Amino acid sequence: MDASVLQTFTSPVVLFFVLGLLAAFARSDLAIPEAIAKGMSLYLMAAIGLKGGVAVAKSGIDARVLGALLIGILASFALPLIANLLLRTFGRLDRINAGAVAAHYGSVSVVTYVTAVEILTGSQMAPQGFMVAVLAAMETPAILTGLLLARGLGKSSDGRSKGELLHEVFLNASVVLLLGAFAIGMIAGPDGFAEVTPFFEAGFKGVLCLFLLDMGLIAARRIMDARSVTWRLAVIAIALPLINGTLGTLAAHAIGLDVGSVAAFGVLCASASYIAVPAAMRLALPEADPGIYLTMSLSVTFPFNILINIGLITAFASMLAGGAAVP
Amino acid sequence: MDASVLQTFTSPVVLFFVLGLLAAFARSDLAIPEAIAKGMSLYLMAAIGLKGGVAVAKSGIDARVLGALLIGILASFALPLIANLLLRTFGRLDRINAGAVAAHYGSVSVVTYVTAVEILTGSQMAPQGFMVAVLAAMETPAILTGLLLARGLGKSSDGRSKGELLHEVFLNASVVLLLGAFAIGMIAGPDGFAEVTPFFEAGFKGVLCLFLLDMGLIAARRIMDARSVTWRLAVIAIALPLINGTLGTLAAHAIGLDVGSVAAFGVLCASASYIAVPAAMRLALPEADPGIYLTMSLSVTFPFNILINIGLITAFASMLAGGAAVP
Amino acid sequence: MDASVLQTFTSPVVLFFVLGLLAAFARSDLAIPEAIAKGMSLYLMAAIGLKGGVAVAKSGIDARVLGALLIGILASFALPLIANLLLRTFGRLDRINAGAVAAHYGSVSVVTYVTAVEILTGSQMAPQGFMVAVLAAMETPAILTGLLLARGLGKSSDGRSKGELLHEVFLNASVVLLLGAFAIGMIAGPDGFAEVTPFFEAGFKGVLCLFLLDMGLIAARRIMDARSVTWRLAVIAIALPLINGTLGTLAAHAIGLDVGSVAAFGVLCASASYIAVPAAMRLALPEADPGIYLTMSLSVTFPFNILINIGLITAFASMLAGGAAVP
Amino acid sequence: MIETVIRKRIEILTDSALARRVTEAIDRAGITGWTITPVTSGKGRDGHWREERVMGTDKVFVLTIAPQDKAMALAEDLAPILSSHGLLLTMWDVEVIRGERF
Amino acid sequence: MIETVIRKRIEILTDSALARRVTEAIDRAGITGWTITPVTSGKGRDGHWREERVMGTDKVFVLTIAPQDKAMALAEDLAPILSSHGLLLTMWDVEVIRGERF
Amino acid sequence: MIETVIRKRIEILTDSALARRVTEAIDRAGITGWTITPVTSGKGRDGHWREERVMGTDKVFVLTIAPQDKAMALAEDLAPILSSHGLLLTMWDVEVIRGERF
Ligand SMILES: Nc1ncnc2c1ncn2[C@@H]1O[C@H](COP(=O)(O)O)[C@@H](O)[C@H]1O
Ligand SMILES: Nc1ncnc2c1ncn2[C@@H]1O[C@H](COP(=O)(O)O)[C@@H](O)[C@H]1O
Ligand SMILES: Nc1ncnc2c1ncn2[C@@H]1O[C@H](COP(=O)(O)O)[C@@H](O)[C@H]1O
Ligand code: NA
Ligand code: NA
Ligand code: NA
Repeated sequence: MDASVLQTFTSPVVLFFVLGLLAAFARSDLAIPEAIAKGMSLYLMAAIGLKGGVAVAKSGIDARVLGALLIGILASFALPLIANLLLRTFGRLDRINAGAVAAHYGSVSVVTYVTAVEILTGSQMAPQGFMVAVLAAMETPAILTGLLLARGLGKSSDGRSKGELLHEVFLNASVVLLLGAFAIGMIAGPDGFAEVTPFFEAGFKGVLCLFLLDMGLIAARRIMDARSVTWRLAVIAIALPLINGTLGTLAAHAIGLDVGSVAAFGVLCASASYIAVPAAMRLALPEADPGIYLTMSLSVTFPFNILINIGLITAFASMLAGGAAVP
Repeated sequence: MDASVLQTFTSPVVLFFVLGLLAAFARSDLAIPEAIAKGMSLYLMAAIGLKGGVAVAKSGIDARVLGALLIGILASFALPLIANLLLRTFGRLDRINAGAVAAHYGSVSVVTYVTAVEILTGSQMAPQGFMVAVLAAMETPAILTGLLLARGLGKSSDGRSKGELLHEVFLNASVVLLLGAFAIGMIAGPDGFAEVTPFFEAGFKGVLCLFLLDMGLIAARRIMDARSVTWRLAVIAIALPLINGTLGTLAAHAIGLDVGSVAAFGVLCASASYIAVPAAMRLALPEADPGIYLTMSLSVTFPFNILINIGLITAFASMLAGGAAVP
Repeated sequence: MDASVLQTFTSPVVLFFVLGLLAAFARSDLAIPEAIAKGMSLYLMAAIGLKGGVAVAKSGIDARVLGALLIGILASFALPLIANLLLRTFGRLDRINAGAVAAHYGSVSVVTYVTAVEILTGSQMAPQGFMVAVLAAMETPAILTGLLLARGLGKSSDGRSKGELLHEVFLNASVVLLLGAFAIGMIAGPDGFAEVTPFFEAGFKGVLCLFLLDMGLIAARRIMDARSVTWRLAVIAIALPLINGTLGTLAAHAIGLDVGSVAAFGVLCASASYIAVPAAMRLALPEADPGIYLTMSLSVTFPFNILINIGLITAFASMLAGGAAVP
Repeated sequence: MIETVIRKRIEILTDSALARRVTEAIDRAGITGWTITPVTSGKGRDGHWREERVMGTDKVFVLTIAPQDKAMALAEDLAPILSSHGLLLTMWDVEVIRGERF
Repeated sequence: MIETVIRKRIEILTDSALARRVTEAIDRAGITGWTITPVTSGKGRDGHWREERVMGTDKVFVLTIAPQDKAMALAEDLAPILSSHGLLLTMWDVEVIRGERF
Repeated sequence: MIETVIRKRIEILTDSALARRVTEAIDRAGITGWTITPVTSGKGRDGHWREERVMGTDKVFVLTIAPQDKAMALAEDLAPILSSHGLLLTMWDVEVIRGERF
């Protein structure tokens, strides 16, 4: 366990995140232009989509892949229920806000996943390529559960039909880009991918460094301005990744995935969305307070996952796999 | 012919363009920040300018190079005449709009050219480096013909002299960057270029992927909002690249270029500008309707060239070269 | 000497700067989006910080490093005094503006340094990695001297305490990013850095090309709009880099640095800040005229250093080192 | 002497995710057009926010020029969701040339 | 009590390719300055457009503060090309401090 | 019929390095919020400038909606530094809905 945790703290990727946190806490004016941040996020999604598609083009689709997709979708639907329960009781949130927050914890964070993959690969436990498809599949189901929890089966507040909303949600930029690049990777295959490798593979880790620098800045600045997040909510924002991560790791182990993919699935369950779901919530539950759900997912859960929980989950997955903790 | 066409559809570059089209038609909110798109376009122009200049530094300038430049400039001056005829008769456009559209079809599209080069290189028919100079030389003459067609020899509507206008047109960003980078490539030569190869060469294809994703999004969105383009104009937007492509291929074959350069010249003639010329038209013919010229060149001709016409022209050039269709 | 100067003029990096100057003087509309320029500048600072940190992780910290840091800090404090004297007498500037300009000439220009490193490396005289730390250390002391010269020990005009101001100045983006990346490089070491090498090392020179293209555009456009810079000030903007460069080269030679680091230190002293210091002056001396200090440092001193002075200083350092001029 | 007419200029600050809700309301009110301009950051009762396009919580200004009656129709239409959606609406009279277009 | 004076604020929406035409007219009218702000997207009779800087059909706002007479001179100067160049001009009265500057 | 109230809309053009000075003044005046929008370029007595974020001399608009008295307090507060810091301040009356928020 210590080894994984240490591994985390000498990775340049994580160190740039820490630099971002420190710079913002020290009130430095360091900032990444938003167009650059958006561009890096598109690049990262295109790159992991492509890589996953190429990997599946090589390995083919089998029962294991379908099993992983299935538990991913189930987890995304079900995990908001746990979150909602905690938020309504211990967290003392009203129905609308609890539903909105719950949706974030059922969905996933692409950057948390990517960081975990980098760390796992550094420990010779690279997860399978199809896990990218699982990632994409887990993005949206949680939004449905969250909406049902917040509002039941009724119409949305501004009289738009659920159908319109679902269209917007399911065709959001990150799902389309992830799955589109995944399909391109499958069609182009290893040969086609070879041509674009220098751009999408060689640059990946460096871009991730700068992107995490920005995430660190944003996460820290947001928590310094935060008003709506009580200590109860902060506790939940730490408890949920622990609970969801444990459940996810166990489930993936149960269906017989390799240790790297087990850890990756655990991280997916532990992670909370801060891109696709917030945008969907502004549309579907505009009355919910972004000050609550963004601060919880981005400023508490995200750093906790990056700095600590990825290490914990990796160690737990290794343990389940019968091995000792990673070297 | 089928082989070239298939070659087209497994190239990641083209697949990203198709992804952009599909995402926009499905009304996804996927979008590339404009600063990133502009940055990628500058990068692509600097990179092809450099590469062309280095190639000419190696090969030297000979009669073949001058011949290619000459037919390029002639084509750019003359092709708008064909376009104008079709637009005024079959297309039923008024004089101003016909002249504006015609200018686009005499000029060239940098990205169409670059995509063709990638596809040709993939089929072992890389065009010569000096074709980049031809590309740059073809950008602006068509603007003059278009203006003459639209307005005769008179003054522009807001009383500016032609001289001022020409200054703006000939020093537009893409001409300056293409020719500037070309000159730098010639001065720095292969050794100087080696230092910047990782950036300008290795990343090129990947950047082109993301740029074409954006072009797909923009082309599809524009056609969905289009109002001013009739079916007659859409037919012309397909006919012109076929006609101009055929003429260009024949001309380049006649002056004895290699098969790759013949195909590349055909593609240059077939392509329609959607960067330099629209900007010039806003200045010189502000009364012309951008809804017509942008939609035709960007949303009809550009996709037609990328998806179909590059394959056709390549096959035609191979046929002329006496070979069978490409393997 | 001629060899170094020639070396300068065939480097693509410098050629792109010249292209930018020419394009702007010809009134082309070529422009780099500001978000891209900002992104490139962050990238360059992160990359040189990392590289420097890795180099120090390898070499360790010794008396030579501390000596270089010390003369760097002293130079940054002291050089504004020379500048101020010239500006108040020959330059005929008032106290506020003289202090503001002086601060720029005590501080350093990251891009001038980086360009010098590229040119020195091309001549097999790469400076030591710790010089990046010297660069970072020299950014801010000059601001203090400049403020004292302009305003004495009193309060700032809008009643803010010096403490607040110093906080803003010392945590400015470039210092934080340079030193943060330096620390990350030291912690991650050569192994950690290897993972991100393709991004931060391979792309470096290409990004520098595009960044200098932008700097050329901005420098030339600014001088064409300039009104406040007299011929006296222009003379000073050429004299100061010559004087400061000579003093810096001698000092670095005196403490026994290698020839590459001696030249690099000379360039640091010769260079004038146009990022950190102007931002600090807007805060601390808003009455000073940016038309003076930006035009002097960015449009006169910066091009003079890039095109001529780096070559001169390199030749001088080689001479001091007892060698002939560089081959 | 050119002639100007008086129109209302309405500016609505909204989350960009909700901008389409606003422009649809403008279209419904029969107004001829609208223009969207970017917003960098702001502070309200919810605390400070910054450019957060990555997170979909960034904001934009939607502005539209309309005759008095259509402007009022638009304001009526948006009024119920102003609070729930956190919109900020201001309007004032402006002179326009070519008034027949609006 | 600070003193304010009344000036006209004029905002002109224009293609960025044509912005120099507008700022030259402002200079011609003897107005002391102008400021350009970005525009993201819009809809008019020509249909919807988006950020299209790549294609040179993007737009910007040019705004300028001027005394009544110079503002009118500017409007007169621009009137003939408003329609042909697709400009949109609005103006209204504002209070400014340091009025002697405008 | 919805009800609107009259408020002052104040727009201040400032160097972005100085924006925090302005927003702190707004907070001091007890105004509920502010919004910052980007500026691309401009021309004043100092000559033309462009997007110069790299150099920290770029500008932004800070805009705030406030009741008359607070708006005046803000203007008084900023008046002494308007010239020295090169700020440009304009204000005018606007109608707002949900006026109790401002
Ligand atoms: N009523 C309006 N209110 C605000 N902006 C408008 C309005 N009508 C047109 N525009 C803007 O002006 C541009 C050109 O309009 P048009 O000339 O009607 O195509 C549009 O893209 C909008 O950005
Ligand atoms: N009359 C004006 N109208 C609009 N903006 C102005 C005006 N005068 C100055 N500005 C803006 O204020 C900035 C500083 O002006 P100045 O202090 O005169 O150099 C300029 O760069 C413009 O952006
Ligand atoms: N008085 C105000 N003046 C200008 N903008 C405001 C004001 N109050 C709020 N805003 C803007 O409206 C956004 C949301 O405000 P609120 O709904 O109060 O959180 C803020 O982030 C600001 O951008
Ligand atoms: Na989750
Ligand atoms: Na053509
Ligand atoms: Na210096």
